[in-house]
Amino acid sequence: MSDAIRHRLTPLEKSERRLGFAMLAPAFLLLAAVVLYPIAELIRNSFHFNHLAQPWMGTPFVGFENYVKALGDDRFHEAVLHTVLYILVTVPGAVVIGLGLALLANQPFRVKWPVRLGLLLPWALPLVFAGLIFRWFFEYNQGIANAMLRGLGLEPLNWLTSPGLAFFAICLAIIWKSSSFVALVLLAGLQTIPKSFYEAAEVDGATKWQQFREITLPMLRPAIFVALIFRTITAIQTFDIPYAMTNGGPGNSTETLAMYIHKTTVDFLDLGYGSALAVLMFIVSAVITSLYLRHTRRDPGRH
Amino acid sequence: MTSRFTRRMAARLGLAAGLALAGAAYAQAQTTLRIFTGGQQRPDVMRQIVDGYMKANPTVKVEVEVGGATSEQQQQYLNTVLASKDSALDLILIDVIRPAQWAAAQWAEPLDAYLGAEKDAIMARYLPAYRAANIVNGKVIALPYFADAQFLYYRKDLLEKHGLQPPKTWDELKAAAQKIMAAEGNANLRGFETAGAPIEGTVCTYLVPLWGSGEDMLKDGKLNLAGDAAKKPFQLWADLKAANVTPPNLAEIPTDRIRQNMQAGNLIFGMTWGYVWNRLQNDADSTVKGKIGVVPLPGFTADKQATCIGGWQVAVSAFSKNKAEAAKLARYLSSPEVAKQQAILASHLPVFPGVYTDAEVLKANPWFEQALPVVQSARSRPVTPRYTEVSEIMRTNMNAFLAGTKTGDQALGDMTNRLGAIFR
Amino acid sequence: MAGIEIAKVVKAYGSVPVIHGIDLSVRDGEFVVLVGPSGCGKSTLLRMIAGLESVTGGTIRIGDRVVNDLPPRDRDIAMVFQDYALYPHRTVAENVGFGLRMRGADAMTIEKKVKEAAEILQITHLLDRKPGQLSGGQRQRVAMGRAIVRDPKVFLFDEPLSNLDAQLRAEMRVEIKKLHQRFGTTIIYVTHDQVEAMTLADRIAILKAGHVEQFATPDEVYRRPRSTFVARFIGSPSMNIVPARIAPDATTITLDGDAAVPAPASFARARGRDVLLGLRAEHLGLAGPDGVPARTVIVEPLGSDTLALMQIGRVEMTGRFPPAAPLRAGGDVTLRLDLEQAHLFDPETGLAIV
Amino acid sequence: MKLLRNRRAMIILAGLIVAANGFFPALWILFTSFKTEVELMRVPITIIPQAPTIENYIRVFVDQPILRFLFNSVVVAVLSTLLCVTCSALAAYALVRLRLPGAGIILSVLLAIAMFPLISMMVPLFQVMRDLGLLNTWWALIFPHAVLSMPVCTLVLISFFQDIPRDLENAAMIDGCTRLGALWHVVIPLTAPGVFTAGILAFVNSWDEFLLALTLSPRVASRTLPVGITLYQGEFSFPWPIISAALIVAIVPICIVIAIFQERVVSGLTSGGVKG
Repeated sequence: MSDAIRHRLTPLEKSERRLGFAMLAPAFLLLAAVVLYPIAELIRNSFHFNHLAQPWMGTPFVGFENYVKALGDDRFHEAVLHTVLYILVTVPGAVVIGLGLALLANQPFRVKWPVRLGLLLPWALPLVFAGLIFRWFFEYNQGIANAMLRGLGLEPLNWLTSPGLAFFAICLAIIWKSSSFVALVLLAGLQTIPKSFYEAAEVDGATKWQQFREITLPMLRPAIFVALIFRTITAIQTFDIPYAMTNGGPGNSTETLAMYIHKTTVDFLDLGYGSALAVLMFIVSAVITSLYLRHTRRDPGRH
Repeated sequence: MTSRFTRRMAARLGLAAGLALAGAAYAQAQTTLRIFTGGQQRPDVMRQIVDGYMKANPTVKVEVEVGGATSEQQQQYLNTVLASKDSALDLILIDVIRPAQWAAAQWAEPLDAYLGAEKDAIMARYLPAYRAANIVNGKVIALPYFADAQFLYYRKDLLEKHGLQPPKTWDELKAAAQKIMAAEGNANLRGFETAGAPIEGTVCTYLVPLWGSGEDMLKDGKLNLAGDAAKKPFQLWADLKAANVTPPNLAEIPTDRIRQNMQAGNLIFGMTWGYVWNRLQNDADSTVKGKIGVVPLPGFTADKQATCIGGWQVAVSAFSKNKAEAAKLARYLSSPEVAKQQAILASHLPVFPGVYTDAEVLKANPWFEQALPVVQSARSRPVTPRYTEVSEIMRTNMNAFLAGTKTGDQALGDMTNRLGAIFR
Repeated sequence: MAGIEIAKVVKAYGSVPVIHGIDLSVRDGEFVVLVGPSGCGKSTLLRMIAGLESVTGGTIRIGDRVVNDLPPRDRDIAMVFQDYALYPHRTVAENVGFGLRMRGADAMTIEKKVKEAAEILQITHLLDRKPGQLSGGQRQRVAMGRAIVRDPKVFLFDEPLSNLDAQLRAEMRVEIKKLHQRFGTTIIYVTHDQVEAMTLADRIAILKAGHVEQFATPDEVYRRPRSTFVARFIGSPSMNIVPARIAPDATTITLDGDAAVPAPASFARARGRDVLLGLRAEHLGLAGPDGVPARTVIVEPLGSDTLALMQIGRVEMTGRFPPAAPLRAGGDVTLRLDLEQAHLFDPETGLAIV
Repeated sequence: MKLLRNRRAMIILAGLIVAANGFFPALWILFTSFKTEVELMRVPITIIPQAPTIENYIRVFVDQPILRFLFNSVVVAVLSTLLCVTCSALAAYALVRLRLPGAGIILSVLLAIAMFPLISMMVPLFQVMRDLGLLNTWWALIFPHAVLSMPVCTLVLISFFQDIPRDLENAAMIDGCTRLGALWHVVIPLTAPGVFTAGILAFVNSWDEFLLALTLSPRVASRTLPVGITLYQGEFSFPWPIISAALIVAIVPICIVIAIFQERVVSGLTSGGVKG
């Protein structure tokens, strides 16, 4: 009997559901039109040998060979390691800085646009150019970083040609660029927190820090989650900034997974292997994202 | 009142006439060819050239499509278009390092059939390095459009001032640089720069000294980096760095920084491409006008001097729907007349030795006289369908070495390992 | 205007049933209050009438139309929500006029009707404000304005007064009653407050765990509760319900094995049975020496009268006494139990024994 | 009084920090755009241009049809933003409010799309656009750009839609709205900051996008700004002063967009009272 209840949808529910799917339709139609075929191709390619510079080899099916090759590829390992390091540094970095910027920008300014603009400019600057600008800042002779060191009477540093410093410089650029996006999302979140909460806390004698911990942070959780998940996905795909700043150098010491995929497919024309790398990268992203999603689904803290 | 009316009337008539003309041109043009060129290969000059061609061949309409400025961007686009076997492009300007790859990928239509019996005669007219670069496995893959090479740029004024001759060996270069730097006492003045960033030019930073020792990277298609000669480039750059002739940040120097430093008067010797001469000579802000000379790059001994070639070729797309017409246009673009036109309009180095000595060309580019022997001594980077991988291996290892993250032996070892997998 | 016919209505979330077959027939123009403790399904039932919840089984008719599958907008109803649900980005006038606008009324009509409604509710001076600038009572009036302006067949109220303080609540209760008298529209009103239910309703439906316990006039549910549940729920203070036993000859009733009190003749209907005896506070009184001895536990003077908790043998009962009654906590008194007015319930089922 | 003034000062300081963080590279670009290359190469470096020149700006407008690029970028960014926000809002609403079976899976699929590296999809993407006949039209960029931003927009909108009390929509539906009507009349206006945030995200993503623009829309007539700007650079050379000037030209429209929208957003916010 209870089964009968469960499985019968009333016409009203049916029409709600129909409406729901109809509302999802535009998004999925767009996705299907644009990326369905490319993704299918990508996955198909990853199981084939397909090297455009060696067309005489044909495109035979090779099963998991490309994947096996990746597992034994030192350069792939290094690229993964670098990517993970970038994620570990720049994601929390951007969230912390972004949160700071959002809090600062959420003050009752009389003139708001310079602040808004300052918040958005890093993000409005195309990635490649942000990378190039920071490369210039860290340039040995004409860079601001070394100019300051010289001004302090210190020896100039080889920012972009020693692996540790280059990593630092790149992280700085990425954080600068991406904290803007984080700040934007968090600012929007901050503005939905009712003032009355703070007034109540104020009355209760909470310090600013306590208000931040007890009201702002919990209320910001959904926004922080959105920012985190996207910052992580984009961090996994880190490409333009290290590409512009060091092109992966010195050696391959700042090369990321996305850069290696780019090189493999665009420069080396090895579509098969490149596709396998891309699928691996996708799997890693998917795992991380699903962890995020599961974490938030468990989260009872909403409202 | 009337004047406004007549003006409007005239404008209408003009528009009508324009439409009529356009219509007529459309009716006549039976073939449309689209040629792809990078933003930096002077598309404006290309347009002038094809305008001339269209006047002579009224049944052909040629559109010039300008791609991204850098060869990276062009490659990104071209790879996508050609991997999709798209017929949108008929002719494509490609870098001299590409013909082998294009031949292998079957993106370029071999031109032998279109050249017919004249093939050998036509190919014989080019500088030997370009003839070699464009014939892959006996097939003509592309026709040279204009030449380029790395030169040793030097400060004529400073060398003369200190009684020095342009160096023929690396030792002479080092000695000259040290002497001038010591004597000038200018903290900003550097002895020598070459590309050290992980970019294509850095491949030559390894190859030029290798050639300068009399060896080559490949011998009969097999990797030839086992001998002592393979270590020499590393030793050379380590030596120059230790002697303070090269700057500490060599590993971050891209091609154009050499030109900028030279132009600012901060560099005695620079190893870089042909475009630099014009800039040094003609830019309003150049501090070294008339003070620059070019010679071939040094060797370890004077008889082993060698230079990297560059330059651009016209290939016919294998997916073109008008291959015969395209091949005709390619032949035109790769003719001495066009080479001369380019030399005068764009200072592009000709691919025909004879054009260098043409009076009009020399009048526009007096330095071509010095450039000719350099270009004639120029050599090709390894010819292989997987050149991009080869290049990438060489430049990253060279860059790591220059940055000091790998020793010469490590860099050479890694290089040999990975190159070995390609040249099996 | 229209009546509402609810027949065998069932609601389940997944396989969990929350409403098990409710029948309710609301007459045209009637003011019906759904009352019950939280979780009894009263709000769910209201939302099913509104079309905000789907109907798992049974039928709901408004007028002579089965509305089960009609979306809310087609049911010609208006609803006032517990938290008012005013559109914060619109002014009061826009809020009130929104429903008319959505139904394609022209601007003139909207303005006229909004004005009328505002005058009735005395919110004319607020028309240009946004909800954020209003007090709770004002918002309540706006929410009602939004409902009446459309002149719907049925008004639905979902605990509309629960966010207001006691005084405002009493005030608004009167307003709502006035509105009903003025428009005569059928109203279904959900509350958990029995005072609201008693004061407002023509008929009250008392819900318990997904079914209707009793559906009758306030007087009826007060005087003839169908079960201990209803008896306890309606009336303040709650009805005293104590275990008792009626003698086999029905002449006496024994409260929890203790004092035997003479039973009225009507108790014969339960002779010899264990029962639950229900007695409202006002049916306890002070008596002479022949009364039932009791001890005063707590005294609550209310001004108009005084409530006192009495210990009678082993049971406690609350009584309502005149303000001047000589009561003090801990004092001994004798009581008169007006058993003619008492209710008898079956201890097993809790149902009234009639 | 003193406390008040201090508070004012603190607020201004906060604003300055945010502005400085965002502006310093932009200022560097601005200054560089008025320098000559020789000055840029000078050691020690200069910050403020010593001999300002507008030559670079002249070159920007003379060398390339930058106004055309600007126009293309605006059209592509605006249309892809509208498309993206519309699709995302509908999807987000369906996922939040209409108890759909498998909503979690649908959301995951949507997010997964964002995780495929674009670089490795260029060839098939090109083929799709060619087969649709869209190459070198604005649409070749509008559709992929909209897809690119859709996951983030959807997630942002979901987080905002969840905050709207259901009864507001119920009230609207009883007042005569359809679901879509309630979304349009009530939910969207109330989540204006979220919709704006999503819109700005989509707009800037499109405005910055380089790789697709380079490949799918390579002809001058449909080329967008980021690709156009790289045309000022040479095979070897990177003329910072001119490119800086071009970047300034590219950034200004974004600033205008922000300035225009910012008032609207702020007013959307202060009307508030959703939870009050």
